[in-house]
Amino acid sequence: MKRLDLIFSERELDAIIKTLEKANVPGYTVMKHATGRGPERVVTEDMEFTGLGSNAHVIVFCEQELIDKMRDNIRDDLSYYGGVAYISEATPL
Amino acid sequence: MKRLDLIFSERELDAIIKTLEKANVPGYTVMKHATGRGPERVVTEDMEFTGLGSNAHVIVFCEQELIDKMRDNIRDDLSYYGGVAYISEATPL
Amino acid sequence: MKRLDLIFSERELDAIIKTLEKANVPGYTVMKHATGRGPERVVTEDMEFTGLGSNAHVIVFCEQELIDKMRDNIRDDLSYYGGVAYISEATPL
Amino acid sequence: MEINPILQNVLAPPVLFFLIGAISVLFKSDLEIPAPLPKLFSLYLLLAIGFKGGIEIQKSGFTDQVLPTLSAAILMSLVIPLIGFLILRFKFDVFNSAAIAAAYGSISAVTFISAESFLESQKIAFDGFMVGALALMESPAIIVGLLLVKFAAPQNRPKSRKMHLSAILHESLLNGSVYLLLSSLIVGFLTASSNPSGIAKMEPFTGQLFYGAECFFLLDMGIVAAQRLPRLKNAGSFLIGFAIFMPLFNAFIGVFVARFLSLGPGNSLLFVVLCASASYLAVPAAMRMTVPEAKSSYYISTTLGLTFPFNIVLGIPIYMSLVNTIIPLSPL
Amino acid sequence: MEINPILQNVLAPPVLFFLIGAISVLFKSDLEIPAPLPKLFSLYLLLAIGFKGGIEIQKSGFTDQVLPTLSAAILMSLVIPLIGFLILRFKFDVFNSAAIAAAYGSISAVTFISAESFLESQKIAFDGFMVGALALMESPAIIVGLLLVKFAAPQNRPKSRKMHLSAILHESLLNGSVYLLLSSLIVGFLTASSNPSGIAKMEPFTGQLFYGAECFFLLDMGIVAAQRLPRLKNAGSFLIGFAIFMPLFNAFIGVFVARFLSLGPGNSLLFVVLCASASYLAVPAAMRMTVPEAKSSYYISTTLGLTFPFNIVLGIPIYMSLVNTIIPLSPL
Amino acid sequence: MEINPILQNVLAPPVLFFLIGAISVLFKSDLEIPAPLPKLFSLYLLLAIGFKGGIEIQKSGFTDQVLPTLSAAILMSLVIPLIGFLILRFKFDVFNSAAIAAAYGSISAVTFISAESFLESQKIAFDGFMVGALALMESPAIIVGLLLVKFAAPQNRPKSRKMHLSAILHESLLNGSVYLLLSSLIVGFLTASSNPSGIAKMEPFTGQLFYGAECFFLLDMGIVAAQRLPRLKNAGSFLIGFAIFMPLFNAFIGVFVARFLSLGPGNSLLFVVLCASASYLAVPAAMRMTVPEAKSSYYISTTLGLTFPFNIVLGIPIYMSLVNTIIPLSPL
Ligand SMILES: Nc1ncnc2c1ncn2[C@@H]1O[C@H](COP(=O)(O)O)[C@@H](O)[C@H]1O
Ligand SMILES: Nc1ncnc2c1ncn2[C@@H]1O[C@H](COP(=O)(O)O)[C@@H](O)[C@H]1O
Ligand SMILES: Nc1ncnc2c1ncn2[C@@H]1O[C@H](COP(=O)(O)O)[C@@H](O)[C@H]1O
Ligand code: NA
Ligand code: NA
Ligand code: NA
Repeated sequence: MKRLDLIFSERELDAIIKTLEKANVPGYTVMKHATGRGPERVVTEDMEFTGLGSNAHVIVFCEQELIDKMRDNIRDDLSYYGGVAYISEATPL
Repeated sequence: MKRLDLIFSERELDAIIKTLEKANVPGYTVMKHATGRGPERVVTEDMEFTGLGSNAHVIVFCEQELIDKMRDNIRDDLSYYGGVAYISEATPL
Repeated sequence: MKRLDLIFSERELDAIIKTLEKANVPGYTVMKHATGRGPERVVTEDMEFTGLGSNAHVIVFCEQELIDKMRDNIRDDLSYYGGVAYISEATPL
Repeated sequence: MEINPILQNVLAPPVLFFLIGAISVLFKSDLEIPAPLPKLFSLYLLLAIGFKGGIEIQKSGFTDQVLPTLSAAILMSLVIPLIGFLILRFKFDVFNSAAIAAAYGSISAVTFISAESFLESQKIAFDGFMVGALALMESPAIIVGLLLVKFAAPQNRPKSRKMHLSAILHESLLNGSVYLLLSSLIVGFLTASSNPSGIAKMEPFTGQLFYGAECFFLLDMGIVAAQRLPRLKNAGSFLIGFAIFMPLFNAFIGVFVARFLSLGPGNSLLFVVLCASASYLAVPAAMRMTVPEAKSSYYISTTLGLTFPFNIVLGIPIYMSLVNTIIPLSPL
Repeated sequence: MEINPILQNVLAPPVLFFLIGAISVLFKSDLEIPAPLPKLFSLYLLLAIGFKGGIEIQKSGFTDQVLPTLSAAILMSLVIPLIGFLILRFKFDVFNSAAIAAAYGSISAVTFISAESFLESQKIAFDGFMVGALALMESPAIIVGLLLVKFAAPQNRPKSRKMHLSAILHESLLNGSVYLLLSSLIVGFLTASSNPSGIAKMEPFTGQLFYGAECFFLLDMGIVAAQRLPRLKNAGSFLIGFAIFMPLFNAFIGVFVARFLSLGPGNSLLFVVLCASASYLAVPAAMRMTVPEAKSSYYISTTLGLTFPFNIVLGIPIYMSLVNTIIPLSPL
Repeated sequence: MEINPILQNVLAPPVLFFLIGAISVLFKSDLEIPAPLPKLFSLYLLLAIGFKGGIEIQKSGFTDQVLPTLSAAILMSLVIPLIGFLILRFKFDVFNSAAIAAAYGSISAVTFISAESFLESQKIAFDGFMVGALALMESPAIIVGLLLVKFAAPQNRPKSRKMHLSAILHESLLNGSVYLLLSSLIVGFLTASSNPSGIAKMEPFTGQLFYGAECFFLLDMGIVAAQRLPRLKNAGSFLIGFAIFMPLFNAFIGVFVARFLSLGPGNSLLFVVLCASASYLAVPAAMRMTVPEAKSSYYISTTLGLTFPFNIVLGIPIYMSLVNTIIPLSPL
């Protein structure tokens, strides 16, 4: 089993969830209000009230094959506003 | 060292923390206000003000043997409202 | 590629970010409002309005060598108020 | 039924803000009221409703009408879930039927205050003790719902904990929103009886601010309702029909009870609205806690996505017409 | 220009609270207004401005001045971004130039209400319909900005989605803050025309509370501005100069347009302030959504970190002097 | 001491809401006021207290009583931590003793406003300049606490950073809550002296709303206190005793100082309450930052879990009796 961590602008959240749903992931978890810095952009808390939007952190536990299926779409989504996606190993309890 | 990720309804938080404390985990971290979807349920932000409760994400860094000790109790807690639990490897810095 | 998870008092956030920036990490993500318990202290939600400060959870995806570079500084930061730091494996999508 | 009262209702600020919220979702605006702001307004409204209600009850004292009305209110919140349960069992299992039925037996405080605003704009009098009916109708439906599960459900609920009477009472009386409303009511009552100067000092917060805060909250409710509505499609047309039929049906029973109690038109409307409204705070929270077998999206999407908007926008003026038609009829 | 009006402006509570916020950052105080509280105040201010504006417009009706003023306002918000774009292109690519220019063509509602407060404290009259100008000036600049990108940008934007006219209109009209302001304006208008008793009931929330909420919000804006300002250093001195020059330049054009329209001193100041202020809500949100190639830290740090504080603290009294100097001149 | 004032105090809305909050925890209700709403009310109260206090100070001017009273207030906040430190050292190390002692030398603004509400309900006059004493008593105790650590602690604090005087002053004066109170006081003062029309415009926000917001905040404080209380058990009975004994002891000293200063009964009560109350905002935040060796659960649980509720519910009327007994005695 894999764990997929996605961090990106919350304004892209609907698109990412659509991608996840299309791949039939068994589930996902969304945590909003994340801030941070990437190679290009700084995301700060004041971007919440201005409507620029802070980051969302999405966790997906799923099989590798699902990740392979989604890879291109997710990369596409993330190439627009930026964001990162990492995979690690996870075992169900 | 292991990392245990638990995601479940915040209404179950007290029960889960009791389980963790009973197993004498060295510590744990709680992040609330998570939303998401699992095999059966969708958890949305409006469930916060209605009192239905959104999800909590709990992270525990501990030894494998502690996880083995807690396994049954956690599964029990999660079987009620649902939720997921995953283990991965982690090394202290 | 590695994933570094740091959990510590948000009052230490500026110091930690300075450490990260000095090591030239490619990026980092900050999630505030985490609560929890460690070996010594309990961090609860009411510590937010009192100004004591709750915890921040910082995630950094970077190479092992950067982590080695930061190790001492981070340990130093965390030795003051406490906090935990764990490393795990991660592969870019 | 004239079109006029409906239009008049729709043109009141609270309803307009509700519609603005709903339309923003329809048009995919990114207008958003982030958590926990809706909780702030929800807590505030419960506190203010309770506090003002407690003052009113202390002021008006226990008139002849109070006891019969409150008793009838409790009775309605016991009977409605039973009827609802029987209807819902045609399509749903015991768990879902009980949970949805309980929601319709209980009440929505915001629907109630919308009805009060409507009466005020129509200059129709009503009594402060009706808030007592509101407070008393929250819990009994929860108890009925949980008893239905306890006795009608298969003996062996694999995923569930045992449900003791104490747990049932706990969920129905100590649920956050029930507790805040009831205890604020007691605070209001005590303040009015022993500390009347406190009333004036609270007035700007609980009184003057109320209407605006109601509007702000309804803006959010419009957003929430419009986001919830599409999810009802998955629940099927039976449940969609139920979410419209049930309030109308309950209103119909309610208006005859109101007439039997000889309530004036204002109190009658409030009584009818209490019967017709469905809970999206206390009951769902209690059901999620105790009946995990029921799908929360069923009971929350029906009440929040359909019944609530229906009552706010169309229901209240419709019920007013009903009251104006039935109440003045020659005695039974 | 006398020093007096500047000092008087600085000594008003909203500006003082703004300065307190900024100073707290300077002195590294840990004073913090955590999210989403700034959003609460921002939503509240937009709702209240819109609602009160709608009432004023309904009350004043469409006088002779209304149509020319509103038309001129729209015109300014179309022209300013074009000028800004030409200036910015000396240093920046199409994407950044268009995004920054659009921000300066649009408006800042809080700068506008600060100007209103200033006029009130100076006992200078102004008309309610100017809120209409505020509302109408939010969107056109967004449209201009996006059209500039559409037509001036390299045909092949690798990282970007196609930008249809519908997307442009969506972003400019259904952006959360534009939508809330416009729709609250409509609610205010409808309330005033068909439900005047609703005005009094909203007054404590949208009226009496307004000034205090403005102060609280400005406290946060002071913090935000002072945190943003240092990041402007990375953007270079050209942009820093632009953030001060552009509002002055726009004010200068604005005051002559106001004179041409024969606006009184109050309306003139508001018109000038609309021209001089830059958007940190609607435009940045829309640009982030549609022009990811532009660096958000450029357009948000200039408007929030420099132009906004400049206008609030120094700009408004400077523009007042400008108005007092130019408007009374013998006719052109 | 009659029971009457205690009961009267308990029956005031703020105290009743505090008790409601505490009882909700006792009965395991799921009533919750999620973060950052408590922060909103806490910020609001500090801003409003400061602003109104600044106006009062400007209005009353510097009478004969002002200087001696303010000096005595500062003196008390320097002496109390020293006494507290000596007592606590019987059981605790230097770090914990200094941190807890500092909390008791400083003040709780909400306890102060509860005392003001109590005086108003008893129709006893007091002076606006007492807010100056409140503001001046926040910081000195922090300085004393940090100096105690600097000089009494083992030279070699392994886990700690060096503590320079500048850091001590920074923590004591630029701590978020100290800074907001002080600067709002200055804003109030400046507004009253140079912009009196601003007072009326702020009044609905900082004045009329205050009492209700206080109630809402106390509802949350009741929840927090009741959640904190059980954790005091781990701290041992010495600390529990200290949390009740120390306010009574400080009140006792305070009332004699008040008498020496010839303060009237209203000002005397406020002075006594400042001495008796303990800080749960400024001091804990500063100590957490600079003395990580001290257990935050000690100093925050005593002040928030026991001393604060004790003062709010029982302390204030007890101190009033004390004042009524001691102050009128024939001169010393
Ligand atoms: N190396 C990294 N480690 C952790 N988070 C990152 C990293 N790089 C980017 N992020 C997160 O992803 C967001 C978008 O990054 P970017 O693509 O650079 O705009 C940032 O705001 C961070 O929250
Ligand atoms: N595969 C998954 N990956 C990430 N989060 C999940 C997954 N499945 C469930 N969750 C989370 O666990 C919560 C409870 O799931 P459930 O047990 O289906 O009710 C969901 O709301 C999600 O937040
Ligand atoms: N074993 C652990 N697993 C997860 N989180 C931990 C653990 N130990 C400590 N923490 C987090 O780190 C914070 C600081 O811990 P401490 O250093 O004990 O004060 C705690 O409040 C927890 O949020
Ligand atoms: Na009902
Ligand atoms: Na402009
Ligand atoms: Na004290």
